[in-house]
This record gives sequence, structure tokens and C-alpha cells, in this order.
Amino acid sequence: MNAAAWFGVCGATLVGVGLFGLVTNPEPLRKILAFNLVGSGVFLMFGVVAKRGAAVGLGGDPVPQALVITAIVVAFAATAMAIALLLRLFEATGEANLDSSLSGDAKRG
Amino acid sequence: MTILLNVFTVLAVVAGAFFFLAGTVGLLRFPDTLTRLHAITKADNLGLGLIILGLLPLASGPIQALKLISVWLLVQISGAIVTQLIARAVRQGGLQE
Amino acid sequence: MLNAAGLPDATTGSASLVLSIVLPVAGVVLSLVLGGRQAERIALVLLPIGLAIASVIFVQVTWGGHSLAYIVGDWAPPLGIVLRADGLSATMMMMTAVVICAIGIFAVADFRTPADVFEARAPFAFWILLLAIWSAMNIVFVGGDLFTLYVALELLTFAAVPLVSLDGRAETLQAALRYLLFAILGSVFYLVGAVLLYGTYGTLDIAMLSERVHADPATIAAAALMTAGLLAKTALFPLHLWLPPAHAGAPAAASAVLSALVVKGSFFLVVRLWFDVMPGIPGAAGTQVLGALGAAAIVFGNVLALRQQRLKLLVAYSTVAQIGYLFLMFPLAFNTASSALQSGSALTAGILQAISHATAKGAMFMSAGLMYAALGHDRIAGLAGIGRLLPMTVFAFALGGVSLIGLPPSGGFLAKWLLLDAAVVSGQWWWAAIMLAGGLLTSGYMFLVLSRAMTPALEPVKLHATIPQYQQAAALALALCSLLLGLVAFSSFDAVQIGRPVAAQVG
Amino acid sequence: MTTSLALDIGLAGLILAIGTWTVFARDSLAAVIGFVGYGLLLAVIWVRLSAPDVALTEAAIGSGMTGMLLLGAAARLRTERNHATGIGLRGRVAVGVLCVMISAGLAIVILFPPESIPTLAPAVMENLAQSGLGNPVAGVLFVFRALDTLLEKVVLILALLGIWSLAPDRAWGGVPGLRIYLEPSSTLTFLAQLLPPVGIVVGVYMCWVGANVPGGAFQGGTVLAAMWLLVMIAGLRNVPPIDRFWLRFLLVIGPVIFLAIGLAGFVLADAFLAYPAGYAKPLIVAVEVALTLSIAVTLGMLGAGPPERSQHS
Repeated sequence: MNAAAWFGVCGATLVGVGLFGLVTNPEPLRKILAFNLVGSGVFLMFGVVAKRGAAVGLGGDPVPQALVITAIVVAFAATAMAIALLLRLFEATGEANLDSSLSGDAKRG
Repeated sequence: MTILLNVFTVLAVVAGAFFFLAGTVGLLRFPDTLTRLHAITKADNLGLGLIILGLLPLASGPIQALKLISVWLLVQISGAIVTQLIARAVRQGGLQE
Repeated sequence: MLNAAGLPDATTGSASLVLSIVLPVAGVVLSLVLGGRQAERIALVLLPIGLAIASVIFVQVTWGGHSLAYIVGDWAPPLGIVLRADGLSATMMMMTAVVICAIGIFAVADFRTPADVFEARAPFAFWILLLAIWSAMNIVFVGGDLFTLYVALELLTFAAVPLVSLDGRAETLQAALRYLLFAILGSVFYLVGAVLLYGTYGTLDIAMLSERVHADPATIAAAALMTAGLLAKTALFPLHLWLPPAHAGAPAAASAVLSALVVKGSFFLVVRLWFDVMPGIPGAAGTQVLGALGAAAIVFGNVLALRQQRLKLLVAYSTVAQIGYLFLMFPLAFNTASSALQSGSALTAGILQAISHATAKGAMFMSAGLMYAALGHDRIAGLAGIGRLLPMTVFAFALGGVSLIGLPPSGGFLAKWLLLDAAVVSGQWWWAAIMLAGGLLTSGYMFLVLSRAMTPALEPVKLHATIPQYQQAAALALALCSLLLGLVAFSSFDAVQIGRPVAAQVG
Repeated sequence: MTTSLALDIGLAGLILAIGTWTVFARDSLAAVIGFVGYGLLLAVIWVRLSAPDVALTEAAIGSGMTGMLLLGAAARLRTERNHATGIGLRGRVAVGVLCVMISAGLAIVILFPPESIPTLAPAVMENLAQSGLGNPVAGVLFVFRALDTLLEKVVLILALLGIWSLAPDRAWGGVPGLRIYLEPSSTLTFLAQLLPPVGIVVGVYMCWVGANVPGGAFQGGTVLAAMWLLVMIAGLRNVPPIDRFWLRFLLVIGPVIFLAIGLAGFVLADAFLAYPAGYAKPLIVAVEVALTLSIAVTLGMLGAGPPERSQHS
């Protein structure tokens, strides 16, 4: 069980913990935080796969590392949009939660 | 000569670690925010300074030594200023404990 | 013709694949700099050009009889990325081009920059987001690498979410936030699947993966997680909660784009994953589960649509139901002999269903938007007299309904005919029962709406806004496309089957 | 060997502990502050996984910029009493079991890799020399998978446009509502005068050196964006209104040049996004410089948020 395996297990657990937070926590801000946790867990798994693929004098396989860099920037863009939506929702309605009766008629259907 | 340097490194790093420990203990034990801020900033800056001092002999060249020292300077500046800002916010009742 | 990695020896004349992606992206970038009024002009200029490129690709694929491929950056997979357009992607690109052109013409009236200001928010954002959705859809259809498809899915999500809350009302902001949270949950699941596949096979290229894939725990886990993620983005039954408020709250042209196209992007990736990457992995159980979710979506979607008081919500719930139809093709395409998904007539039926739903739903949301603009509300109970006021719009809505119900000669009819035929051939009668029940329920709420619209109004209905003829014509044109799609049955060839890995089975 | 393994296990355990705490902590602001620390420790893990490029990106974008946005949001939402009732206990247990199964499944799959570990490292190394780049990750980003990097830049621009489109109509073209220290506090002004020169040098260095050693456009651009935000927050520079031509031009200069060079590949080299032989390195460095500028401006405006005040008021 080398270091990479331990980080892999840590990444896998982070995915589970973050997923739990994303689904169960009612507050949208905490859901966005949990999404970032799941994202970092998945990226860690990319890192472990890269570390396993180390060869030819490289510390790790550069392809998954490049994929992670792209994915981190995309995840940041998602977080930025989600937070802007949340703040705008808070300004417009004075409360920041998802299950209020605002779109009630959709619920009643 | 290298033994002397190694002993110096070990001593400096251990002392630095001790100050970090002291800072953390201060963080947990002190009653209110201002004293905690005081403890953390003082102890950690000194601790980091000692650790970097200890690592200087191991640096592979003058450039890397300069990089280490610049790390320490940056942490010093940002630590001090952020502490000031938090303290100002606390004094104006922004952040309750 | 195709060498081992599914690449034609020479990338002959398939530069059009690159143009189909790059042109809308160039449009987005240029309009951002040139500002509001130019954004509309750039978009309107790019509409015909994009339609022309899509038709060129469609002609190249259908007459050439083989799929096109383009190696980006001159690095072949597994290192580089390849763009592939087979019959499947060519037909879907044609549909996307037609629907976006119709919606573009329709939206000119709603999203025009007022004369007194250099740039207005909604028009500027709408035209750029429309181009971004077009480029994202084209990448989804021609992308050959699973990670490029991930970035395309994110491009699609980031272009679709702002469309939901384009008019800034509070409940649309909440619907947009819930949509974004579901979408990013889906994309995280997709990424986990991608990392498992790369960890096991060392490549993310679709053609190479399909050669190396074998049933081991990592691949099954990757298939399950990626499919779950894509189902969240496609709003299939248990994960459909975000769709109705989002699609109903958006402005007319935006909800047409969302319901007709954006939902089809992630659906197309499920098709690509199950039919191209790992036909042998899901097995009978997997396809039956997907079919069951589809059936549940049909029942719940239609029942909830029947109980809606507002027209746009009714149409949105009808989308949830019609998405269920799309997933009925998976169990029907399962070949028990080779225990793999067979690219036969069931696949053609599914794609035909997707195309006819896209055109029909685009027309229905456009006409619902026009009725909303004309009456100032969209309560179904208050639709009396609209039939006389906007005959062409109500006629377009009715034609869209005909295609959803599946009456001849509509595309929906042909798709349901092929699906019923596959159900009979494979002896899975329960899917046939579901389809017929779905058809009945769909006709239920269609007649509900049309009967209200046709009743003469007691007192003369006051028109809130004059509806330009070309908007009604755009909706009617799209509805006619969906209606006449059924005539494609008489054409000799089956475009969808071109370039399919397995020998096409005559339906 | 065991001491470094023990360190790694300790690091992994610490990361897991902080991650779990941020999910279950009651106070959102505390959870966000914990998340920033979590992000920086994550960067250390990336160094242990010998992926310095990713460590830089994680520290700069993953915990830096994301942390700043989350902190800003947590501070603004503090007044909102959280009365939203979440899922019932039965629901939480069901979701918990599902998450444990997913985690266990992923852990098992990670712990038992296939016999022959597939890797593209040799393929990258032999073809890297042809592109004249020294940093393999930059090689993958700008040569082998250039399409992904181009699309990702468009994703960033779309996210910014999406955020701008949330503004009220009257504030369109106006100034983003970045929280600015109205009464200039001397200490923050001191920091905003001292740090930016250092930050700009570091950012430019990271972009410049990215072709051969870990670094690159994204990481450098983020540091520059952070410096710009610091100067704006300290009130030394006012936030630009979003309809300025120079702002829009800088936003798109990166993808425009990348696209132009890509299209030139049709003619000069023999494929889209291919670089003519021998000219790969200068072209890529030009693209990286343009991308750094664009990323710095895009991330800066993403941090500033949607426009709230029209210019005249």
C-alpha cells in the first residue's frame, strides 16, 4: 500500500463525504461547498491514476494531470456561477434556500 | 562541518516546531479572539522563521535560499496585515466569537 | 476504409467538422467584443452558414456511405483528439441546425436591442448563449474523446442555465440554481466514470475504448456512474425535479431551446456510451432498468401534465414524459443472442423519436410563448378565444401535439411504429403497452388544451401585444417539419445506420 | 521510507478530517474558512503526487479564488436564519448508505489496478521534443489536447457572461458590486501597494516559464487576477464598468489568438490546431501570454460579480 494508494482511498472517501453533503444539506452554499469537495476527491483519483502511470523518468502520466487542470478550472467556473445565482436569489427574495414555495405551482402539480 | 550544520538544522527546526505548538496551544486556550490572534501570529511567524533558518544550509544554491527567505517575508507580511484586519473587524463587532 | 482506430486513412474533406464547432465559438467571442446590436447580427449571419455546414456534413456522410473523421492537431488518439461524424451525429446535427434557425427567426422580435441604448442585457446574452449552445451541441455530436465531451457538456450547461433566469424573476433564479446543482452533480458522476475508464484502459477515445472494453468491476462502475450522471442532466424520471420550473420559467425562445435541444445533448452521450463505447457491458438487466425508468417517466410525466393549470408547465411536464420515450429504445435494441446492444431499427426509432420530439416541442413552446404574450397569462382555463385570435399559432401547437401523440404521417408515428415493431419482434409486449398508454395520456392533455383554445370567448379577448406573423410562421414551420418527418420512411436508405460499428440490421 | 509514508498517511487523514468537518460543521462561515485550509493542504498532496502543475492550479484556483468567492458569499449570507429543513432522518440514512457504497466501490477499484498499468507517459515524452516544449503537462495542454484547452477558455467566458446576465436591467453596463473598503484602512492600503509588484512578477514568471517547468497560463493568470482584486478591494483602483471596450477586448484576446493560430494550422501545418514544424514553441508562448492576460481579466471580473450600479450613480 504505497502513498498513492492511500491518497486514492482518501479521494474515494472525499467523493462519498462530499456527495452526502451535496444531497442532504439543505443550504445551497453548503451544497456548493460539498460539490467542491466531491470535485477535489475526483481530481485526487485522477492524480493517483497519473502517479501509477509514472514512467520514462516522469513523476506521473502528464495526460490525466492536464485533464485535472482543465477540470479544476471548469469546476471553478461552475462554483462562480452557482454563487452568483445564490447571491442574486438572496437579494431578490431575502432568503437563500431551494425549497421555498416560490415555484409553488410547480410543486402543487 | 556538515555534522555541525546538520545539528544546527535539527535544533532550529525542532525549536520552530515548538513555537508552532505554542501558538496552537495559545489558539485553543486563550479566552477571546484578540489574544488568540496575538498568540497565533507571534508564535507562527517566529516558528516559521526558525524552520527556514534551519533549512537554509540544506538549500541547493543561493537562488533557492533566497526563495526560502522570500517565502518567509511574504508569510510575515500577509500574516501581520490579515491579523490587523481581523482585529479591526472584531473591534467593530463584525465577527462575534 | 477505416483503419483499426476507426480513422479514415486520409482526413478527406472533413474540415467541415471543425467549422461546425469553430464558427459558433468565433461568433460568441466576436459578439462579446462588438457588443449588443452586433451580437444579434452576427448570430443571424451565422444561422444560414451553420445550416449549410450541417447539410454539407449530412450529404458527405449519407452519399459517401462512411463516417467522417478529423484528427485535431494532427495527433491521432490515444494522445490526440479525433472528431467523428457518423450517421447518428450527422442526422442530429441537421436537426439542431434546423431547430436553431427556426428559434433564431422566432427570437428576433423578443430579443431586439432597443434603439435608444447601445447594448441591452437580455438580447446581448440571448444571442451569445444561443451560439454557445449550438457549438456545444455540435461538439457533443462529433466529439470522439470522452473528456472533450465532458467539456462540451459543461459548455452546454453554462450556456443553458443563464437562459432559464434571463428575465430575472425570483422563481426563475431559484429554478436556475436547482438546475445548475443537478447539472454539476451529473458532471461529477461523469468525471468519476471517466477517471475509472482512463485508469483501466489508458485512453478516453471512443473508438479505441470500444475495442479494449471488457466487463470488469471498474468498467461496470464507470458505466453505472457515467449513466447516472448523464440521466441527471437529461432529467429522466427520478432526477426530473429541476426541469419543469426551469423550462417553464424561461422566456419562450429560451424554453424552446432548452426543451428541444439542451436535453438531447446528454441523451446523445448515453446513446454514444451504450451503443458505441460498451455495447456488451450493460447486459439485459441494465437495459431493462433504463426502460423501466423511461416507462415511469412516461406515466408520471403525462399524469402530472394532465393536472397542470398553466400551459408552459404542461408543456414542460410533457417534455419529462417524452424523455421517457427516448429511453424505451435501450431494452428494445438489446440482442439476447449476442447479449449486446444492437445498432438496428430500434436505434433508428430512438433517434427519430428524439428528432421529432425536438421539432415538435420547439414548435409547442414557441406557440405557448406566443399565446402567453397575446393573452398576458398562460392559464389553460383562460385560453378561450385564442383559437380565433391566433389561428396559425394554435394550429402549430396542435401539429406539435399530433407528432407527440404519434399520429401518421408524423415522425413520432414512425418512431413509435418502429419501436412497436421491435417490441413485437423481441417479444417484450410490456413496452408496447407503455407506449400505447403514453399515447393515450398525451392525447388527453392535448385535447384538454385544444378544446379550451377552440371554445369561442364570451366577451372579446383583449390582445396584450400584437404578434408578428413571422413568429407564428417559424413555429408552424417547425411543427410541419415534425409532421412530415414520417415521410422519411419511404426513402431508400437509413441515414442513422451509416458508420455504425455493427452491420446494420434491416428493421 | 516509512517516515514519508507515515507523513503521507497523516496528510491524507488530516485532509479527510477537515473535509468531513466542512460538510458537518453548523456555521457556514467556519466551514468555508475550513475549506480554504483544506484547499491549501490539498496542494501539498498534489506535490506529494509529484504533479507540481496541478498543485499550483489547486492552490491558486481550487482554494484561492474558490475560497474567496465562498468567503464573500458566506459573509453576505450570514444574516439569513437557516430555517430550511433538510431531508428527514430516513432519507439521510439512505443517502448515507448510498454514499458509503460509492466510496467503497471507488476505493476498491483504485486499490486493485489492472495488471499492466496503462500509461501515455512514454508516448508523450517521445513526441514532446517535436513540439519544442519542456514541460510535458504544458505539452498535453497546448499540443496534444489543444481543443480541450481552447474550449475550457470559452467555458470561462460563458460563465462570466452568465454571471453578468444576472444583473438587473438598469445596472447593465455598470460597475460590478465588489465589496470595497470604503474608508481606506492604512494596513490594507499598505498591503495593496506592497504585494502587487511581487505578485505581478511571480505571475508573469509563472506564465513565462510554463513552457519548460511547472507553471503556465492558468496559474500565472490567477495570481495576476488576485493582485488586481486586491488593488480593487483596497480602493486604489475602481472596478471597471463592464461595457468598456478594453475590458471586453482583454477578455477575448486569449481565445481569439488561440483560435487564429489554430485556424492558421489549416494552412501552415496540415490540421486544425497543429503548429508548423519548428515554430511550435514561439506560437505556444504567444498563446500562453495572451491566455494569461485573458484569464487574469476573466477571473478578476468573475470575482467582482455581476454589475450592480450603473456608471452614472
